[in-house]
Amino acid sequence: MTPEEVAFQDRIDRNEKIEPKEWMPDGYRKTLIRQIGQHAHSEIVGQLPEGNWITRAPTLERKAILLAKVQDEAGHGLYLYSAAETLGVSRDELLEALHAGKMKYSSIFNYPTLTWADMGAVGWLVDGAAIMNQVPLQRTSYGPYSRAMIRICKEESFHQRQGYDIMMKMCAGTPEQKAMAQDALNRFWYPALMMFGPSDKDSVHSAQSMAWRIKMNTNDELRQKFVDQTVPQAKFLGLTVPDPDLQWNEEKGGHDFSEPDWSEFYAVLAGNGPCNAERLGARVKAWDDGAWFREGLMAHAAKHSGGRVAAE
Amino acid sequence: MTPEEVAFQDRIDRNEKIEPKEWMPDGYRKTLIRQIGQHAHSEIVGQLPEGNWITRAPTLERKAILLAKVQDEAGHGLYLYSAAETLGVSRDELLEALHAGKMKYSSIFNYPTLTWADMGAVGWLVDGAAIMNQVPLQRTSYGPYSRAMIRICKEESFHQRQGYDIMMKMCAGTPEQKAMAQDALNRFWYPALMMFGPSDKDSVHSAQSMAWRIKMNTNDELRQKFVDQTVPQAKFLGLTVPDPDLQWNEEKGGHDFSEPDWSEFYAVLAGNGPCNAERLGARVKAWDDGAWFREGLMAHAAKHSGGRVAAE
Amino acid sequence: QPEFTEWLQRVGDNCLILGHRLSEWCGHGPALEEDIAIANQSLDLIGQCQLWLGLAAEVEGRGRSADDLAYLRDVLAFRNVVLVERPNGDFGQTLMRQFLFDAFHLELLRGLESSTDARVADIASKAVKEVAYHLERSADLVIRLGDGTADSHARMQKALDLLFPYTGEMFADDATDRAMANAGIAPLPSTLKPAWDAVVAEVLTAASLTHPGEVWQHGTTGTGGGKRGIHSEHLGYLLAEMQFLQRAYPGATW
Amino acid sequence: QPEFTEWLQRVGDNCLILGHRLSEWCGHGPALEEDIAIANQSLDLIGQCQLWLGLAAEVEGRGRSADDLAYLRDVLAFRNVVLVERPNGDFGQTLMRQFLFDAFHLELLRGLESSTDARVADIASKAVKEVAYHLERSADLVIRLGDGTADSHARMQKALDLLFPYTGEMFADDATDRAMANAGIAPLPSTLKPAWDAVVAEVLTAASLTHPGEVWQHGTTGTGGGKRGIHSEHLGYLLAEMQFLQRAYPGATW
Repeated sequence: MTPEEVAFQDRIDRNEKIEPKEWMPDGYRKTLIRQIGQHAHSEIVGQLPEGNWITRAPTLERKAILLAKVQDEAGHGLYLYSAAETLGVSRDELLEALHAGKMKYSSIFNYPTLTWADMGAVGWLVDGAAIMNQVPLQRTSYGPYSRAMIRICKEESFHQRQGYDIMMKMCAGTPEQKAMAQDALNRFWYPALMMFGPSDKDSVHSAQSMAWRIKMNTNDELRQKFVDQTVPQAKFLGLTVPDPDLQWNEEKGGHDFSEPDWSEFYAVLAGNGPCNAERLGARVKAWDDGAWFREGLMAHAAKHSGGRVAAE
Repeated sequence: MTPEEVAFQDRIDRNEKIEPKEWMPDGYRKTLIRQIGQHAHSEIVGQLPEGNWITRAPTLERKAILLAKVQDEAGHGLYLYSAAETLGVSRDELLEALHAGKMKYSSIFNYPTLTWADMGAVGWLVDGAAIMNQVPLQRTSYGPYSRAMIRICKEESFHQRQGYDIMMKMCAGTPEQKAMAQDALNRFWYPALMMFGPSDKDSVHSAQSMAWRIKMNTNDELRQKFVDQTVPQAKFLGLTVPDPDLQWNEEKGGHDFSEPDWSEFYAVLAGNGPCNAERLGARVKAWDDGAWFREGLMAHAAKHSGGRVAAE
Repeated sequence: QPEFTEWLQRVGDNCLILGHRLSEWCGHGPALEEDIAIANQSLDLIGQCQLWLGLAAEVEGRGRSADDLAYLRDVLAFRNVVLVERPNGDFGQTLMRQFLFDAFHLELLRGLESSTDARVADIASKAVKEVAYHLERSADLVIRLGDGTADSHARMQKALDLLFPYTGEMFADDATDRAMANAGIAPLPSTLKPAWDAVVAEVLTAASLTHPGEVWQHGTTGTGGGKRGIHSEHLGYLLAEMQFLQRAYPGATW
Repeated sequence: QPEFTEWLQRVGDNCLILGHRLSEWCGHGPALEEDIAIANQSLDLIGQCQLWLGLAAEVEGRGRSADDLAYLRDVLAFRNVVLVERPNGDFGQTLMRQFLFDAFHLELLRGLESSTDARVADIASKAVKEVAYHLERSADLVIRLGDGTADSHARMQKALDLLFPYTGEMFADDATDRAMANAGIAPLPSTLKPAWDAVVAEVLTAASLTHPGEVWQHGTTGTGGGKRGIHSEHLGYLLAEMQFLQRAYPGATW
């Protein structure tokens, strides 16, 4: 390590926040750009599975709640792209990388939402898993990222409660509704467990990120925490977690549970999930279809930049 | 009249059929092309209002019946374009004129189909009015047209019965269904009366067409016949014809009835019906979207015209 | 009373159907900021629809709820103008539809603030602030896109020409409207036209768009028009989607 | 018995959903002849679906009808392969989907002609003639368009690449399939693959299209796949439209 790097690591170890204009190692910057960018992409791609049910929400109130939620996700995307921009990469560059398939988004969004119960399961399990990841990141070393996370976490926990509320209504509803809820849990349980990523005990990459306080916990720690939190919630709903080997382990003070099928994880990551083509296709189409709109606004701003403040 | 014209008119007056290769006056040819072309266009544009309910038909049997009916209309289009082609105009030329707005189709198809009862009303009233026009045309002077009409009339009367059958089911059904049926009659009654065109007592054009046996009855005759046929059918259904002045006139042996709003007729004709833009737009889009398909087939046929019989 | 219910459904259905159309954009907008803004307007409109249809159900007095009206009426019972059920088209068409409606909507709500019915006045004074902002935004975007690139100009002109024939219905008075005006509940729609004309003319000029002039107006003659329940073919599809769960699982709680 | 009902729904739902998709083209085809031909195939498939779902309802013995199965099941209860619910796309995608399915469908029906269940054999021997003609037609068009213009070639290749990952599900055996095979009711799907492979290879060669090779196949691993009721997001929209009247007016006669 160079003296600069040592000093940088000391600041991190003292829990100081790193701010945009300050010196940082190249690797730190690059890792953050990748991580924040992927997170931002996940927010906007994550609009799609839930967006799929906005026009079919069963009541006006549910429609409004879901729409507000999906809108919040777009807002989270905004915060995060802004945080990434402080590291010297523009939103358009990040989007270009997404559209070209060079940057990823969370694989969970490559699963379809097939019934209204999925709106519950996504809120409960997917937002639940996301929060598990994000809460510690409020204390991450990079200032703008940390502040974005603080705003996002507040809203996410609200979303998770809304999701759980949908599940409660479904489970207290008709037999068909209860069956839908169980089916949604069956389909989203393992994909939710996959959200924490494969076990990272042997990953050098993870170790460096943890030293930099970009990653705050191991994937396995978070997964365990998620299972321990979620299992009693499922019980409360009267639903069965689709894992015959799930049981409480008194000794370790947590549940034993089955690993997800990691070959499925890698398949989805490689582009072979049920909805990869549709999700990326929808984003690319929105971008391409909107080109004339963005260009129109820029042209107008350019024409009038003398007289009035540029609009973009 | 030239001697040729006199001889031609004599043949017509003797009820002889005129065949494609035979001499005919230019006006006869032109009028026929316009009339047969418009009729052909009406068949294919007429697919759209009923096509609008194929994917929402209430039972598998109704779906099959409706689909078969709309398919028949495409078939009628084919017969009629073929009949027109014997007069020296190609199907593509006729379609081009349709798409450019230079040729018309029956204005009735510029009204929307809003409920399933409209599938009944269209069959009963629109096909009913069409048959009223077409039955006499089986005896028209131009051979290919007459033969096309004979084939078409057979199917049309079948369609009309199917439409009436839908109305019967609706009228014998729930109060909501009966209300839908009444609403459909309310919306389609006057447009159906308009299908015969304005009174043609003063039209020279009509007189010539009648002399040529291209037009067999006056518009008013056909309209009267339609009303007299339809009113008892409505009564049988328990529906009210939306005309407070409708009543039986013993003296003339027919019903007195209110004229439709001819200003509406001319507005729709001028392109201002509720669906003009949509109907023509749908046809143009189908044609444009299908260009690559037609060109692909032609290119293939050209490549293989040596070895195998051209496919088109 | 039946006229009041009828009229409340007109106001509420406009919000419901336009709000629904806007919600179709969610996740597919041309820029993140637009995605958020459109969702916001959709939310405002759905919120207003809950109030208007809630009041409609209350006035009707048959024990129905706003949700019952939204999810259990079939197409002939809807009372929105055809303009708001027009398909989204490209984003320019969505914005133009929004502008043409917002300009009407704002005038209407301003008029309703002094309604003799306190409940109507209450809802209006809540909604008027939201809608003033909608209009500000849609007018601004129409101007910027009309006066943007040649392409954006052409798209906005096309959108205008396409949608303008559906604006007349908003200002066509009928018996229901007259009953509301006589009771002092609502302004006569035709009285809102001069103010709307002025806003539209001003914005179109700033946008360098050509006013379509006196063109045919759907739903203002004969028996048609969404206010009288005669819609376009698009509404049925919208409802089939929107109402699916309530129709498929009658009586369930969500 | 439950396996038999389940299996009959798979066969019937394939016909229903593909027939429905084809019917969406009616009035919008690229040429009049195509419009008619596609409607014809749609009619054949809907007719077959009535027989298969009718038998499914009979075997189930709960007093339901083919219409009940078509119109009153929600998305999780449908058993068609995901391939047939794929959106129509351009006409090339519709034709490619049709070809890939027809080639499977014909092999299946040939196998079913010697079913130990006489009712199954009866339906199959009626349907096999129709489907032989479907395949003849779709294969011919795939060849002509693949070997047509550069544009038509590119579209067909794109359609093939897009749809091929959904073909594996047709040949994936599961417990239901094995139960049917053991009872002699139906051939094991995987046994139909060699014949399908041969037809596909031959037609793609004649069409000068590139076989996608061993690509990922959806619904063949894990828990997904339409045969097990895990569909794409497209099916829900299709059903909302298709089932609207039966859902909105329960118990009515049409």
